[in-house]
Amino acid sequence: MLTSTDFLFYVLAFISVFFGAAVVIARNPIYSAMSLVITMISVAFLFGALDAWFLAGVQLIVYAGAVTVLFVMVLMLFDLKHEMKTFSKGLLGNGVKLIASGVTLGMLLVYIWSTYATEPTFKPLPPAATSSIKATKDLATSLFTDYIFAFEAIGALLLIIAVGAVTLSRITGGTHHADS
Amino acid sequence: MPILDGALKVGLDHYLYLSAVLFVLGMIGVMMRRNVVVILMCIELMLNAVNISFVAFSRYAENVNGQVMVFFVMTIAAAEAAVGLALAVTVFKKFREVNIRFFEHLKG
Amino acid sequence: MSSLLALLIFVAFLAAFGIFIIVGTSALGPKPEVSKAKAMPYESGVVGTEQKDSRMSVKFYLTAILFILFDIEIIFMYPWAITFMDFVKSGQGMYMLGGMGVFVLLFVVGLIWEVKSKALDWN
Amino acid sequence: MSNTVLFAILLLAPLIGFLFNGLRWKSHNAYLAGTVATVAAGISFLCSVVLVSKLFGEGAVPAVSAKFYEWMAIGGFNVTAGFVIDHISAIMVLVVTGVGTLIHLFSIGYMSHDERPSKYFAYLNLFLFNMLLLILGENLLLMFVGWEGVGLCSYLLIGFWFSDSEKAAAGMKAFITNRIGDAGFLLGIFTIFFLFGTVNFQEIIGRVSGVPDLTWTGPVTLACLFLFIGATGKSAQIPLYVWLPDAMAGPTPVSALIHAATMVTAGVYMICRLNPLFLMAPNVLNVIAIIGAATAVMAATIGLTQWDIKKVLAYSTVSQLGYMFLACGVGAFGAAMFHLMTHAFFKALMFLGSGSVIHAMEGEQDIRKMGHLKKYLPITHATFFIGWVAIIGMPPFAGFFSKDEILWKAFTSPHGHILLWLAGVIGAVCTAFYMTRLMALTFWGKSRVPESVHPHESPPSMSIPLIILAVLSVVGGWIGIPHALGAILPGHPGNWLEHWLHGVILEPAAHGAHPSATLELALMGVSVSLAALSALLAYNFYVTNPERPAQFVSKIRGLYELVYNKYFVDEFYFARIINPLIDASKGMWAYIDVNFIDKTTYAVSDVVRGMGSAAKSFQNGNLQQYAMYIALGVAVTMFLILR
Amino acid sequence: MGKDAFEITLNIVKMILIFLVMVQLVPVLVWAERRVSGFMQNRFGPNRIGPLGLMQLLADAVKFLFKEPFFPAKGVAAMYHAAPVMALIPGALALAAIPLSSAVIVEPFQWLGREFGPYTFLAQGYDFGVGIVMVLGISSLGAYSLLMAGWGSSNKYSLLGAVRASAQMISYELALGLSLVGILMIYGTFSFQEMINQQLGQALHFNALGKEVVISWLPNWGIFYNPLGALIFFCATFAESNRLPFDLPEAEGELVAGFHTEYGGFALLMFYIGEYGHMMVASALVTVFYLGGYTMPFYEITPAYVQQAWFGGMHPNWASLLTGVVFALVMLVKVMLLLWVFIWVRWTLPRFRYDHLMDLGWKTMLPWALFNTILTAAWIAFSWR
Repeated sequence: MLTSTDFLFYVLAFISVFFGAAVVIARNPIYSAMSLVITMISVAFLFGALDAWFLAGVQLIVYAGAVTVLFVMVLMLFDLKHEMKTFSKGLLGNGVKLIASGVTLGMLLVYIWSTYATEPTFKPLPPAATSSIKATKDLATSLFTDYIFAFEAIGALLLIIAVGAVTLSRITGGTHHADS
Repeated sequence: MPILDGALKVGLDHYLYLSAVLFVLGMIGVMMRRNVVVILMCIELMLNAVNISFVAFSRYAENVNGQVMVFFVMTIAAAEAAVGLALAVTVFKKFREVNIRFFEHLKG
Repeated sequence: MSSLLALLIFVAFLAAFGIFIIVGTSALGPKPEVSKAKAMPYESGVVGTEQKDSRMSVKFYLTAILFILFDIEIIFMYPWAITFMDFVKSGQGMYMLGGMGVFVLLFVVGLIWEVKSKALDWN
Repeated sequence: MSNTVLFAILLLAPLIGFLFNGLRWKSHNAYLAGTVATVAAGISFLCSVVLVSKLFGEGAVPAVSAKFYEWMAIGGFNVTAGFVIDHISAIMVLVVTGVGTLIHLFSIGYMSHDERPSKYFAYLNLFLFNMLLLILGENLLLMFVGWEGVGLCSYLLIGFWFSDSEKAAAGMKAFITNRIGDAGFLLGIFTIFFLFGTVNFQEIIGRVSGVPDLTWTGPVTLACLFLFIGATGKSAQIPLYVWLPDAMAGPTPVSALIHAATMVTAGVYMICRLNPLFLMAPNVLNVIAIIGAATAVMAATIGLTQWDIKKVLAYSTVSQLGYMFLACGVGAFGAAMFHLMTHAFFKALMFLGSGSVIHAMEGEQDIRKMGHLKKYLPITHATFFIGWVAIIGMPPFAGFFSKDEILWKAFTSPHGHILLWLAGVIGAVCTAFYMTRLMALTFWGKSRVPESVHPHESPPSMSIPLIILAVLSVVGGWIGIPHALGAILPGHPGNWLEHWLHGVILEPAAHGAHPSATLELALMGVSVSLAALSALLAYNFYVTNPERPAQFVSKIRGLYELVYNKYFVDEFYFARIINPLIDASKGMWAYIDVNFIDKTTYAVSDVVRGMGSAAKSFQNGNLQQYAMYIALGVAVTMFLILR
Repeated sequence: MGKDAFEITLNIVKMILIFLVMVQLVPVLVWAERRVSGFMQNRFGPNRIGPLGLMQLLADAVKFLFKEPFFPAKGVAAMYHAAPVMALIPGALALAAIPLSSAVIVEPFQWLGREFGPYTFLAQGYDFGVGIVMVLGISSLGAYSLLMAGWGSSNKYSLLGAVRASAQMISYELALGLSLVGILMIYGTFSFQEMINQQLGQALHFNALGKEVVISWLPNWGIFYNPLGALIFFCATFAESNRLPFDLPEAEGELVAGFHTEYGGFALLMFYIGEYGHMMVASALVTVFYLGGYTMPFYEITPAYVQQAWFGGMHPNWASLLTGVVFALVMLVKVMLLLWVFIWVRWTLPRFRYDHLMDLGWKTMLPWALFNTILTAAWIAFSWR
């Protein structure tokens, strides 16, 4: 019988696919940004459905709360009147691109169906092994034992990106000639 | 109806279908849209699709590596978005318009 | 799992509540003919030059970028924070401190560079 | 010391000399370079003497050998870098190192004011090293290495004053004709390997089957034929002799060493070394004999008309080599070796003599501008006189014994023939005539020396070798006194050389009665008297009344022109062989190369350029197209994987 | 949600009740603010309608309901109308995640002939394992309502105000996040319930460089472990909810009224609900982290003790219910105290200039929070062998 979790999955899946498509199709980039936010939130809840609560929180904070804010802010920076005109829906007609992605999608779905759907072991969602706090702690310990190098690399990367972004923004010819 | 139940019972494959669909949506977006910011958003979408499959696998395979990977993917995605938008802004400053075509001027 | 369902139901309820109010006020309130002047963007009486989408200064998106980067570094601190006690109790405190020390060092270097390069100054 | 060490020193001394001088090739110090080179040659001479001494005495061992390392091992075919001195190579090694050292000594004086002396001595030492390789090599491949090495050194030394384009051309000519010969020699080695499966001399001789190959296309005949072609190339016989006279462009000691004593005899030595094989190919022996005789006569006649002192000696060398091949052709390999040795002594002597004459005359080589030099060059004249007597074949001297041995074997050997003997005698007569002519025009008669030139005796370092060689020319012949002569001489000296070579050189089966000693003495008498008569005639021609030659020549103008121009052999070669070859290749180039080969290469490059431009359109900077290609790629691969 | 219909319905009712508490508390706060500011400025504040002017709130509510639904000419309709709804959601969601009192444990009982099994009702809307991370995530969504309002009303100033407000919000979110790390290290967990249990029932005890220190007269609250963290966290929440020292974006004097210039009627009220909601969430978080949540400072009073000692006689279900009420009151008192501080600060501190505001966020609070984290880390590493 359709349990609450299944119903939940289908609702969230529908939301994320619907608003995912909206991101691609929306004429006004601001609308696509907003639909991106909604997709992020639904993906966060999907993580929740998979009992990865800490990741759901992080997704909300990082993606929904920071990255998309940046997108919206940058979009507000550009005057979108011009953007609207160059909307590239016209290019949608470009058949090859569609065919390629269609074939890929078809292949992916068939592949997944052939390997996982028929696999009984993956069918029912196994019960959550540990409490979500315990799961988060396992995540943290493994982050600091197995992936310590990656962790340090990420630190260095973020530093570099920070420096890079600032210097990039410093390039002359600012938006307002006054404050360039 | 057992088949329907079977199909409807949410298993790992349902998550993979979802991630596949989102991924392809992102891919189409990247190819179709001409606005750089929208392209970056579609890339974020694709990365999210990957995250879903990561978490789904880690959930069904009962190990935590998948989630750590998602962690890293997120940071990379954020860094990429930051730099991408910085570039988009620089292009915008020069050309008053953020169209993917203007990156062609970077062509050697 | 059930708490997620509860959350979703709650969100639905909130959205419904909000929409109900918005629709309610627009339904209840009087709807006089809106004069052109009234519909103009309110600029405390001064009739400003019509430049709707004035372009923002670079500073804002720069803050947003830096926010993302430092936010991620803080997010990385959370898992460290909650397992720090266990590591200390199990005797590996120094290792954890060291690992995180390097990370925080990079964080501080980034911050100092930001401050020094006057990226955060709002002139 | 053990054989290996001795062999090593023997071989390496000249090599080290070459390296020392070679690395200091810019230095102008002739004495240092000369002494080092001579010492190196001397060391190798001493080692060879010590090694050869082991073949004598009570502990006599048939051959002394040393193996250094495994050179080649390919399947069944394995070649070791090993060296051996047996009875034949003992003679050769002593001759080569002995005469070589003397000539090195002589060169010090001769090359003292040349601007590149150490380069000259380096080449000389390298030549000596290669010659030793050729002689001592225990298998055909090592011999071939030496063979090529000496060819190279002769090219380098002939063209030593390469600034003079004519001398450089002479070097090229020598090298190319040698190469043609070497090709034949190489084919010979291949056929031998095909036949016997080995290139080692001992093994070849061991595997030679007793039955002679009478056909013209049998493997043994072919092998011997090819080897003979190689020999003609190296030892300047009829078809490939043209390079030797032009080789006189090199410094005189070089001509003495290489083009008289050592290198040119390599062909004879090789044939004698493989004499059992050649005996199995009677047809080839006949060919050798005929060519030998023809060369002897032809070269001798040309010698009559030459005015350059070195050219005369060069043609005399060609004719003497003709004699040696005649001896081989009739199966008298022992006589060939004997003549080889004696010829080395007196021919080297005469070349060095001519060297000192030229040195005295400050480079003048035309005998018409010489005359009455015995007054100015007493020692050179005395030694030259001994050489002259030896080459004519007067009894007590070396030339008589070795040449008569050949004539006697030509007459009596089963492979011999009366006509061959007759050719030999004619050759001897002409030799006597032109040698006397040479002696007369240079040393006797009235002096035609121009005033600006005042000849002076050469320094001791040049005259000592002359004296030694003169002594050798006298003594050299006594080791091979024929039995017939030995019987009547007091003390009955036996034919030591025959006994010495008996073990190694096989006498052809003498069918029919053993020829009588008196016949031998009679023939000896005939040839000696004829030679003496022609010498007197020449003396009369050029000393008593100098104008007779002119009258004689006017009578036979046509014949004289023919002989003087060396029967137009060079011109014939150019006209019939070299120029047609060049024209043919030009034609080939114009037709095949331009049309077919160039066209195809251009076609290929055009195709590639076409494909390149087609692919160029992919990189047009449109990022989204790139994304599309990636998507397309993913789709295709997924399709392929999952199909 | 629960195993059977009864539990589910009760849970849903509980959630709605919590939301209504928030919505009702807002007018009380507005009233309190006007009264308190009045007394501070030596005047009365609203006291005409109803006793002490309480009815004033109801009157305002009704007035707002009947205001004219205004929509700016070139505004973006979807954004304009979605903004107020979006303002409401984060505050409510966050509040529902915070435990307001001890859990009510219900043994199986008979009612209307049906057997009802054992339940445990948490005194909070829903319980994620990772409490604080989820709350932070949801509160970070607040920036969107500002941006949507700014963009939707297509007014130059409101857009500028919105962007400024969101820039300020995200900058202080950094300090907010970082200041928590200190206390999280000590508790070692994300879920609020465990934090509160750690602060329950003992005197303040900690290990200073190997020596066990017990201060009997102080309750084992978080604020004594991490005072600097608490201060930074509290200030950052001011900025998060755009409360006074940091309310430059919608300050009347500066940019007309910031992002909600074009709004009127109940939409404006919803923004206020959102703002006060954030305040409540902030003060609830502070109480949970640093002031011991719903526990009483006298350490021997634990929910089990109260249930046993005070309401021993009654039926255990009712006893646990009443303990829940008692502790809910304790929580309410603490939250009210902090809210009072919010209001008090609003009418005392002058407004920051924008660049000072941002400098404060980036160049002082963030470094101090970092310092606090490092300090706590070192203290734990070296003392807690």
